[in-house]
Amino acid sequence: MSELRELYQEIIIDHGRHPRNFGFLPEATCHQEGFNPLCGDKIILHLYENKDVVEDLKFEGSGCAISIASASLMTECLKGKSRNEIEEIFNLFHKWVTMNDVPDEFKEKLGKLEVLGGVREFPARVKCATLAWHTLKAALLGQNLKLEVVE
Amino acid sequence: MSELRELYQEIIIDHGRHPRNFGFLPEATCHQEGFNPLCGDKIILHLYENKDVVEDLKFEGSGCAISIASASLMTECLKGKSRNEIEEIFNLFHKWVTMNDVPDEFKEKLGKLEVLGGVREFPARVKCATLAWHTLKAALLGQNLKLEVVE
Amino acid sequence: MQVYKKDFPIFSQTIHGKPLVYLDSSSTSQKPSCVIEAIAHYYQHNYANVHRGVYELSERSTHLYEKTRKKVQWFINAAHTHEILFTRGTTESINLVAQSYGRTHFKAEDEIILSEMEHHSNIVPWCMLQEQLGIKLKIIPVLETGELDLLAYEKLFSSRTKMVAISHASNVLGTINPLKKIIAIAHAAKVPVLVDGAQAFPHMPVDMQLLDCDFYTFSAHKAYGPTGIGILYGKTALLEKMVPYQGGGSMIEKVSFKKITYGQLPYKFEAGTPNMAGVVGFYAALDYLEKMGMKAIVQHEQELLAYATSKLKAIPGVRLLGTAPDKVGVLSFVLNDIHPHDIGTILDHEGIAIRAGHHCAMPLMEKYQIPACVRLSFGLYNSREDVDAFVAGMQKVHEVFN
Amino acid sequence: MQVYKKDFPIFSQTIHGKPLVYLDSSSTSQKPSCVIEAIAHYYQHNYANVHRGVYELSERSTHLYEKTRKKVQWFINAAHTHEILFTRGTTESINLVAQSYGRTHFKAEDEIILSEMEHHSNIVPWCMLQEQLGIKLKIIPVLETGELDLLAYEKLFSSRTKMVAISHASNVLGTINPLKKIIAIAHAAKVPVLVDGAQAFPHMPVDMQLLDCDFYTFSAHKAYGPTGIGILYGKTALLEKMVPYQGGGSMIEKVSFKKITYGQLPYKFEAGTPNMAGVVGFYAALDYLEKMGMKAIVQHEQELLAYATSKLKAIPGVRLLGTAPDKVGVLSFVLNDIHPHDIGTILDHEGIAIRAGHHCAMPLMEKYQIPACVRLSFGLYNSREDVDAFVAGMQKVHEVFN
Ligand SMILES: Cc1ncc(COP(=O)(O)O)c(C=O)c1O
Ligand SMILES: Cc1ncc(COP(=O)(O)O)c(C=O)c1O
Repeated sequence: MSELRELYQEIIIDHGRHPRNFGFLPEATCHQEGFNPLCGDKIILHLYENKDVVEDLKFEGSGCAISIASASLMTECLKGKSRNEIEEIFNLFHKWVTMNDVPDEFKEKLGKLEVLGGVREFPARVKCATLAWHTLKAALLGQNLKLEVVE
Repeated sequence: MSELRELYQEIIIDHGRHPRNFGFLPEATCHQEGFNPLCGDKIILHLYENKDVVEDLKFEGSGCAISIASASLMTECLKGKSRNEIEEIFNLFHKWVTMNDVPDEFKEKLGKLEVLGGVREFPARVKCATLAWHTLKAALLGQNLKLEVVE
Repeated sequence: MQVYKKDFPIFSQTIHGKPLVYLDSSSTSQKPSCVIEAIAHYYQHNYANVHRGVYELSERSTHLYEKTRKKVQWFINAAHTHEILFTRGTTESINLVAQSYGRTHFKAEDEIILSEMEHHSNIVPWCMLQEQLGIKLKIIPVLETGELDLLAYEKLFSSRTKMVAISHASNVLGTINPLKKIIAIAHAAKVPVLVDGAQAFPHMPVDMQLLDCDFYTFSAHKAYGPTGIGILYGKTALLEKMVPYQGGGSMIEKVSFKKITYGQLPYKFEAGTPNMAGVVGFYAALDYLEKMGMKAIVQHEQELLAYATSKLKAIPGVRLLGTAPDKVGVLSFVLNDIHPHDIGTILDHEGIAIRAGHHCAMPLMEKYQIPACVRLSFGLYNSREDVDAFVAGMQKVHEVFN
Repeated sequence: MQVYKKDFPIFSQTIHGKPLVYLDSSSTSQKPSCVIEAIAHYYQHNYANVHRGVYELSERSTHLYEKTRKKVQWFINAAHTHEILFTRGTTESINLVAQSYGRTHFKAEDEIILSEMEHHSNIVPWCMLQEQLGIKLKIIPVLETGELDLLAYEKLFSSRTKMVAISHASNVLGTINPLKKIIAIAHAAKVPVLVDGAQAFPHMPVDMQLLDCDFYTFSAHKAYGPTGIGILYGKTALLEKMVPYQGGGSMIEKVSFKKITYGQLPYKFEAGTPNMAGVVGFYAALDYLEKMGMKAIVQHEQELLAYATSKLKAIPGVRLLGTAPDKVGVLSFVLNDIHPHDIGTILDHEGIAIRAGHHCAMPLMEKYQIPACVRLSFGLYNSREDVDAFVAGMQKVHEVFN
């Protein structure tokens, strides 16, 4: 049961049940929807950007514990970050959840987000962990289009 | 080579090369086309019927030695026969070329047509041997429609 | 019945160290050895293209291919072998009818009756006609129990109704629809009926003469047969009036650039080289079903369904979707605030394969106001032990989330 | 090269007491053991539905399925994996393009350029559009040698030309068409090109970047792979603008009765449960081709072609159809007044499988004013001994008919 415990860590179950930054953001400069048509998970991201800094972000949607916790942790962690910082974290995070043998320093840089590394052993769930992140990327690229994530 | 010799008896090769009653019949009361779309064999049957008796019949078309010989032998054998007689011969012939263990008396009744029994061992060629016959049947049933034979 | 499992090689493995418990047969069924061997044997000994060669291998191939058609005819009691068409699966069969029958028989404002419980395969092809031709869809609502609202159904008919397309059994609710009644009502209004039998075929006797539907379709891969093969049954009179769906080899009579004349049934609808190995393998599956006996299969699966239903109901927080009295072995549910995917992952870790998601039935999810649900579904190889393993797995779910 | 035969179990049998000499690979190819075993292994160990399950077997299945897509991409050097669509075969691929691209991009009086040497699969789908939309077909004539008349081709273009659909190699004449030139001419007129590669794929390197065609299609069953699987390659820009061909599961994003939004490439074009075992088996075939090496295969088949051509020409009364300098291993001929079917039957009796008929190319038969012809065609398992057996068989034909 250890891999499973690794995946469903307490903090994930907590964020999955009680997502932070959940809700609408009236002053948002961008709204982006992300959807996984294979499982129906859906995230709507609202973000308020000011001079390349994401000053606030919130999300709505429905999905499994992993995708909701990932969105919740992401919003917590990226609030107040600049585009450059976000890009770096995005890349770190993506490697962290998809690749084995990532250097230990990643862990430090990722902080709380580190708990999502458990999906590595569950390839079918990686797309849950990354849905919010791909949605964010689409938002920042200003595509503002319907985004489907099917890894 | 014996089955093959049984199939390609001299009389079949002869009729295949020099079909009897080949050509158009201006006074025909019925023209019927038969076609095998899988191999492209085609028979057009012209027949002159008078009071239920097929007084004359001719055919045109192209096909393998078996289908042409069968058409040729059929025209020879049925000329002057009544509908009832033709039906009997049709049924005998069909059994003769498709079934094993047909009684010996069939052979006598079929006369020259007997040589076509060799196709029995060549299921793929049965439709060649019966193309003219099915065309005839369609003609007599007065359907006068396009006929495809795919057994 | 436990002995069935031995016929299916997939069960000789463990998943995450646990014996495989496969509870996703509605999605696709596992294959008995005889099917796997029939495919291999065909390729090893009798393989060639069908309908076209004058040589021995091609004759054998053609014989095996057409023998399956006869067997299907016998199995579903169709009147003629030429009423049995080979397609890729249920999805293609329904698209074929929608396009080939629909495009010539429907016009703008015509109406098609579907139900709220249809699988996307029996929704999207009609929606595409909605866009292409401007037809309208009328939807039979589903009652809270998962049964169709037949009173509402009768009221959907109008002079513009041109087709009823309805599933024999629901892939989410399990409900077996009262087809005889549904078809009689449609026929009284002179409307033909297409039945999506994907969830019915290997789980109950299916008889075209008894049902009297106009089209019936199912997939071999859900019936212990190979992938890439489905059946479309159609009544001769309707099939003859339909234009071909795809053009190519073997479906033609004569071809020139100016004019094509099409071949006879069933070839008119089988363009190109067919999935011959799939057809040959399906014969073995039908043979297997015949040997096991439809009556025994139904009894076994119904017993399992009853057992699993009582067990599932006893789990706290479970909300069962679909409680019709007449069901196939399909059980869908949601559990408190725990998402179906999380349940799926935890059960998988116990070697238990169930499906989590919308099950290609989004309108039904909408109706029940849920984004997804968990589904377990039975094949003839399942046993009470599988249900017990599932119940134990649900206990793990509980542990992880509490 | 003789050793190849050992990889193909079908050759361990005799036909009518003679060793099997299979000379009908253009129609369909035999399968190496590795392909047959890959299919069996998949069903025995890794079988489940793709794209949908959260459980182990479904993940493995999805992995094997998508791995094949990548392998095909690599094999034909496509720019993206999502440009590789799985279909039932060449016939379905062409129908897909005709309907899905054609119906939205063509209108009455628009023109499509085909050639006189096309297989029915690349004629009938366009003829169906002729009837449905009122488009016109323009035909590139074939010269006496079996080559396309390229001068005539250039003159067929007009401002209404909307597509060129042309075979890479002819299934009757063997001619390899000068695609680079044909495509350049079409592209200069801003006309997209569909290539029917059914006879080319396993017999020569096929490179999408070099060819720069817009659509390319072939069948797995002609390339040592399973039945019921084909590939449609399409450039992203074109595929994205196309409407789905069939509707059903997995090709959608969201479904309600009012509105459907479709999924991304390639899933948009893969409705319903695919022929997963076919896809998995095709991987093994590609692997086998890779191991044998395309260069060695081409060399072997070209040597055989040269050998067989000289032998065939030496037979009195033989008229060879197709004498282009650049050919695949396909040889068609007629013999005096002896009908191809009779030749086929006699050769079969010697264990030799050749094809006799119109080869789904009636317009070409028309051109040569023959009702049918005999064709022999090579796979990598053929040898000089096979050709010798064929020549000896032709001697028997002579004996029977003289
Ligand atoms: C040139 C050509 N195109 C298309 C086809 C059709 O292929 P399939 O029957 O696999 O769809 C063939 C095969 O006979 C062919 O030779
Ligand atoms: C009720 C129903 N209809 C249609 C289908 C589609 O079948 P296939 O994917 O084999 O085409 C399914 C299978 O998921 C189904 O359950």
